Amino acid sequence: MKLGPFPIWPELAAREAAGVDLVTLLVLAICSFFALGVLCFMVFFLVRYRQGSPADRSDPPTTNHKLEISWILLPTLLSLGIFWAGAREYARLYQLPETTDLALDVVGKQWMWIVHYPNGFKEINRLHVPLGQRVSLRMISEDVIHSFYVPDFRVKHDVLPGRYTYLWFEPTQVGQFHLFCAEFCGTSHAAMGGWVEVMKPEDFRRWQEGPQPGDPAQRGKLLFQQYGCQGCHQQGQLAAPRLENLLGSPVTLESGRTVVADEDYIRRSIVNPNADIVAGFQALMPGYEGRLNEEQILDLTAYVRTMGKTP
Amino acid sequence: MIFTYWMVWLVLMLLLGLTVWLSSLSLGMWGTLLALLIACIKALLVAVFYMHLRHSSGLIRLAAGAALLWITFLFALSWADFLSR
Amino acid sequence: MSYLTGPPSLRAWLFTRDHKRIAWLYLITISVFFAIGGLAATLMRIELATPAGDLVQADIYNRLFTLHGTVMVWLFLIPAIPNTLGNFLLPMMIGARDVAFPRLNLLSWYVFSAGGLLVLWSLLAGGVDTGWTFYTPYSSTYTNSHVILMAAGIFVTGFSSIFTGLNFMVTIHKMRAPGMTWFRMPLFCWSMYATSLIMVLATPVLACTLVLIAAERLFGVGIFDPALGGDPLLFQHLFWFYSHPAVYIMILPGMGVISEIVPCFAGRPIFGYSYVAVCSMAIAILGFLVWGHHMFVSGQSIYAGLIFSFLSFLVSVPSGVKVFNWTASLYKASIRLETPMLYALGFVGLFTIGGLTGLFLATLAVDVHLHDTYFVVAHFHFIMVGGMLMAYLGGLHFWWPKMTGRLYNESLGKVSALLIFLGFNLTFMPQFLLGYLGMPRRYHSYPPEFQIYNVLSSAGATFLAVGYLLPLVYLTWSLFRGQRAEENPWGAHSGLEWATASPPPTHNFREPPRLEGQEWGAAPLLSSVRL
Amino acid sequence: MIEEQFEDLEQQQQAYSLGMWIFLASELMLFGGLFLAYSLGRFTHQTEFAQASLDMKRMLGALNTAVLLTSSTVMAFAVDRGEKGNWKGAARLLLITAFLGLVFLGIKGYEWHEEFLHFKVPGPHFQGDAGEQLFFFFYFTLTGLHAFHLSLGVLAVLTCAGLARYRPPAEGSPIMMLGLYWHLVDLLWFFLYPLLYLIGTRP
Repeated sequence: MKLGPFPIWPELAAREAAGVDLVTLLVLAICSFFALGVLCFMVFFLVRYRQGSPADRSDPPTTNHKLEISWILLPTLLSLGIFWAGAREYARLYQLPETTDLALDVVGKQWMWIVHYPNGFKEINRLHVPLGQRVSLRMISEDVIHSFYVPDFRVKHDVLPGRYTYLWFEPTQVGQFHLFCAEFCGTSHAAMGGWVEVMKPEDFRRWQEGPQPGDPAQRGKLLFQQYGCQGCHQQGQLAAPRLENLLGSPVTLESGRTVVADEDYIRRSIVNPNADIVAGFQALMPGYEGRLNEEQILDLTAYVRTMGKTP
Repeated sequence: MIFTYWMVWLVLMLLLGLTVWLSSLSLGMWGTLLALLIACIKALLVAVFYMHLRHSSGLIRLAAGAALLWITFLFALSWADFLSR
Repeated sequence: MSYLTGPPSLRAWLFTRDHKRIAWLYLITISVFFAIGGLAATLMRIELATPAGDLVQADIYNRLFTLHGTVMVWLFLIPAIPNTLGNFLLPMMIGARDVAFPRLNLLSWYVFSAGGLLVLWSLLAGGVDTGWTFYTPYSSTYTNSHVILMAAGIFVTGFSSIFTGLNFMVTIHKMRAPGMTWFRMPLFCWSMYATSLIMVLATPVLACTLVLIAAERLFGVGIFDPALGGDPLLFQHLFWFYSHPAVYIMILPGMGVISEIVPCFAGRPIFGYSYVAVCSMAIAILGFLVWGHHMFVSGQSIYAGLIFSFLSFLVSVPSGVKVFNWTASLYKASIRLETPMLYALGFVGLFTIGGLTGLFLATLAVDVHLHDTYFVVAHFHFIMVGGMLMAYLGGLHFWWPKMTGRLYNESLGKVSALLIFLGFNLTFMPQFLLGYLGMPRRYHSYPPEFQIYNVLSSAGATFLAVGYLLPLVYLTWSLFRGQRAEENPWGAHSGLEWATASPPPTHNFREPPRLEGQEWGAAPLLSSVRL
Repeated sequence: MIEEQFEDLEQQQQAYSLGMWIFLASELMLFGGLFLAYSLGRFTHQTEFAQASLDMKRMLGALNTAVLLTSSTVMAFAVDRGEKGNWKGAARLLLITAFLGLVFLGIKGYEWHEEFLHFKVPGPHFQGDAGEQLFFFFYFTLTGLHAFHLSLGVLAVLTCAGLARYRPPAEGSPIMMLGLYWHLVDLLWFFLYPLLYLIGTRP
């Protein structure tokens, strides 16, 4: 919701969101009552009893047990009411329902989210989910604590190393919604985010059943993202050589040799990267021998060929 | 005074012997609890007799008890989490 | 012969055992740290004026907010009121010549400074990028910044806290003047006692937590890192067992200051004295039972979450009672809006908002959404800056004539109080909205739809910065050129400190004070003092 | 001798005694945090802790407990003498106390040396699995922290004994403070001993 240039309320894009907002509004109402009450009394007293005003000041009371007891009891009772409302909603948010329509596995690592679908699809920093269906997440971290947070769904849960945590939601609005990492996790914490894309169920089915993209370069791009290659091979990153316009250009190696980066060089650099270290870089990249099949390497090479060329 | 101190010493030594003997039995978790219970009794004896808690003011007793109460806070609420995850 | 006109050499100051001089040593030290922490905040606010991370890189930004948090929490907020105003006033308020252990008091300052230097060293060595919370396993295994050095600094600083707390507790128990019963003590002393209790019982747990982090980093022992067989939530339990009560170390002294300023400028005794006094103790004790509300989304068990949420609501009540009593103290009053009173009223308003927004975070379901967002940042800045810092400045202005024997420029004082109040609101109000919209904290770049509030916030921070610089200028000026202050320049009617000269003599009173007559609350205290 | 901030001797003594007790409470919290970490570690690695504890020299530990609690008893007598104004006697007993403390530290040092030779010090050269390493970490930290306190105690006792011979302290209050501290160190060991030495049962 926006008011002029000011956004004032996040989208209500999941079924739980309304419940949470309702509790928020309840707390807001109670808090406003007290805040405004204190403010009104303060302003009233400040005006009426300012120094030199003609108000009656005889015998100012210094203690009143009835008053004290009542302003101890009233807030206590009200806050217990809030506690109860919040606790009920919390139990609903954090207890997985008996059945869910889509169960995803989420792995957090510095600094990306990897999402596994039941049908074997894998996505990075993006979740495709169907509208109006219950989605459950089983989450774990590979390194430090992260926190899976979708503000428009009002859901958040820390993602711990060494132990699964769970979260569920039921999207009620088609569109793209921010996914954030909410627990500080290191240098690129702010970049560890992405989108949750809510699709109509039929669109989701099409997306899920449809073939993986037919273009080899497209498939290669997906692999590139899945394996986190862009973590190092990306603009602004200093850890690994740039890949833009690489194919066909000469490369100086650490050994002083110069080779032309042909397709065989690309393949060699994927399966056994330490064989040809580029001058000025360190042997950081793991070898992918046995982890990628030849088809996938072909797809990756096709993608590398397109890099740096405007489509 | 001399008698009391030596008696306390004797009881402490006997309790030490008891602890060592108990540890040679296979009591599992109960063994640990018993050992801790005995340690508590020993600590209490030292505090009451050697540290003069017996003759101390209420304030001093409060200070001595406070830390125990606060350690209880720490353990009770932390374990409330560890045990119910 | 005042305490200031004693031996003026540097040696005499550095080896002084006079609580009033030690207060000055602390005042100067924490002002330096405040400036360092404030500088870091300024850089962060400039960076956040635009969505992209353009002024500094992510790594630098992470080091900035860690520096800001660490320095402000441990090197400014925690010692701010207890070690400056508390040190200066507490013995005087209870009619004592000094604290119970003056040498320990001085040692506390040396230890504090040594810890502070270690923290600065870690900054110069390249800084730390874990946030002031040092969450594991990031801090213990993954980061390659100077965690151990900074942890060592905080560890050392902790001893100064313990020494001060111990000293104050013994002082209050054993050093009160004849007739100074517990319920005759100024409310500031009650709040100091409650604060000291937390310092003594919570700080050691922080010390052992820091040792455990260092051990995991140095030896690879699996205490917190699951990859080594540890439990990361154990760290959070230990850390917040200290750090939540530490929040009350920061705010309770502020409440004490306000409880002195309000009745003075209202020209009447405080309303509900005994309730305010007892609430300080209630906050100190209940405050130890609520640390788990920092962990509602951390993977803590749901049942533990329920317990901690319930207890968190209970601890909010005594704070509320205090606010009600301060407000009621304005009834049938004769209110003068001098600078300290402006700060005090600002405190009451901002603390009310800060406290009430805490209820949102104590509410389990709402906290799931708000945890680790800017809402939390806004909430605790309302308490720490809107509450504690306002109280500190208010107290500094209130007791400045007593500490220095000089009066500051009243109109400049009022201007800067208003500037700070407005700047503060402009800085932190928008952050509540940012938080509910979902902007996570500790982000050095953010989606463009959040920019408008960030711009407002950065603009407010500018006013705030000017507001903090002004008092530095006119208070320093007043040291040399200010008008001489008399014994009781504000016409205060409570607190023995007003019954001695400004600035006070070395042993505070020419003759030990003696109190007679009715208990507090019924009659203004000063009328019962026999000097 | 009354320090200038106090009105009379009684106030001074009460202040010191209360201060000492608050300090001891603070010390207990320090160990309390470590005990919490220990308890969770032991809960998660029960068998490893039991296994690792079998490497401890049980009888040396028992002997050390006996030495320490005897030293505490002697200290209690020393405090008693001090309060009665018998400085010479108090100083003699303090020397015995310090001697027993040193015996404890000697035995402890021998144990540490043995464990060091058997690669039981946590770190890259540790021999054993993660749980055992955790146990030995707690063992070295807790006994190390304890020994550190004890060493400070020995130093303070020796200083006090030396001073008491030449310049009688006021009404025995320093000896009393020292006694409280010494007893606390003793009392902590009562817990460390079963928690570190007596976990597993020998076959």
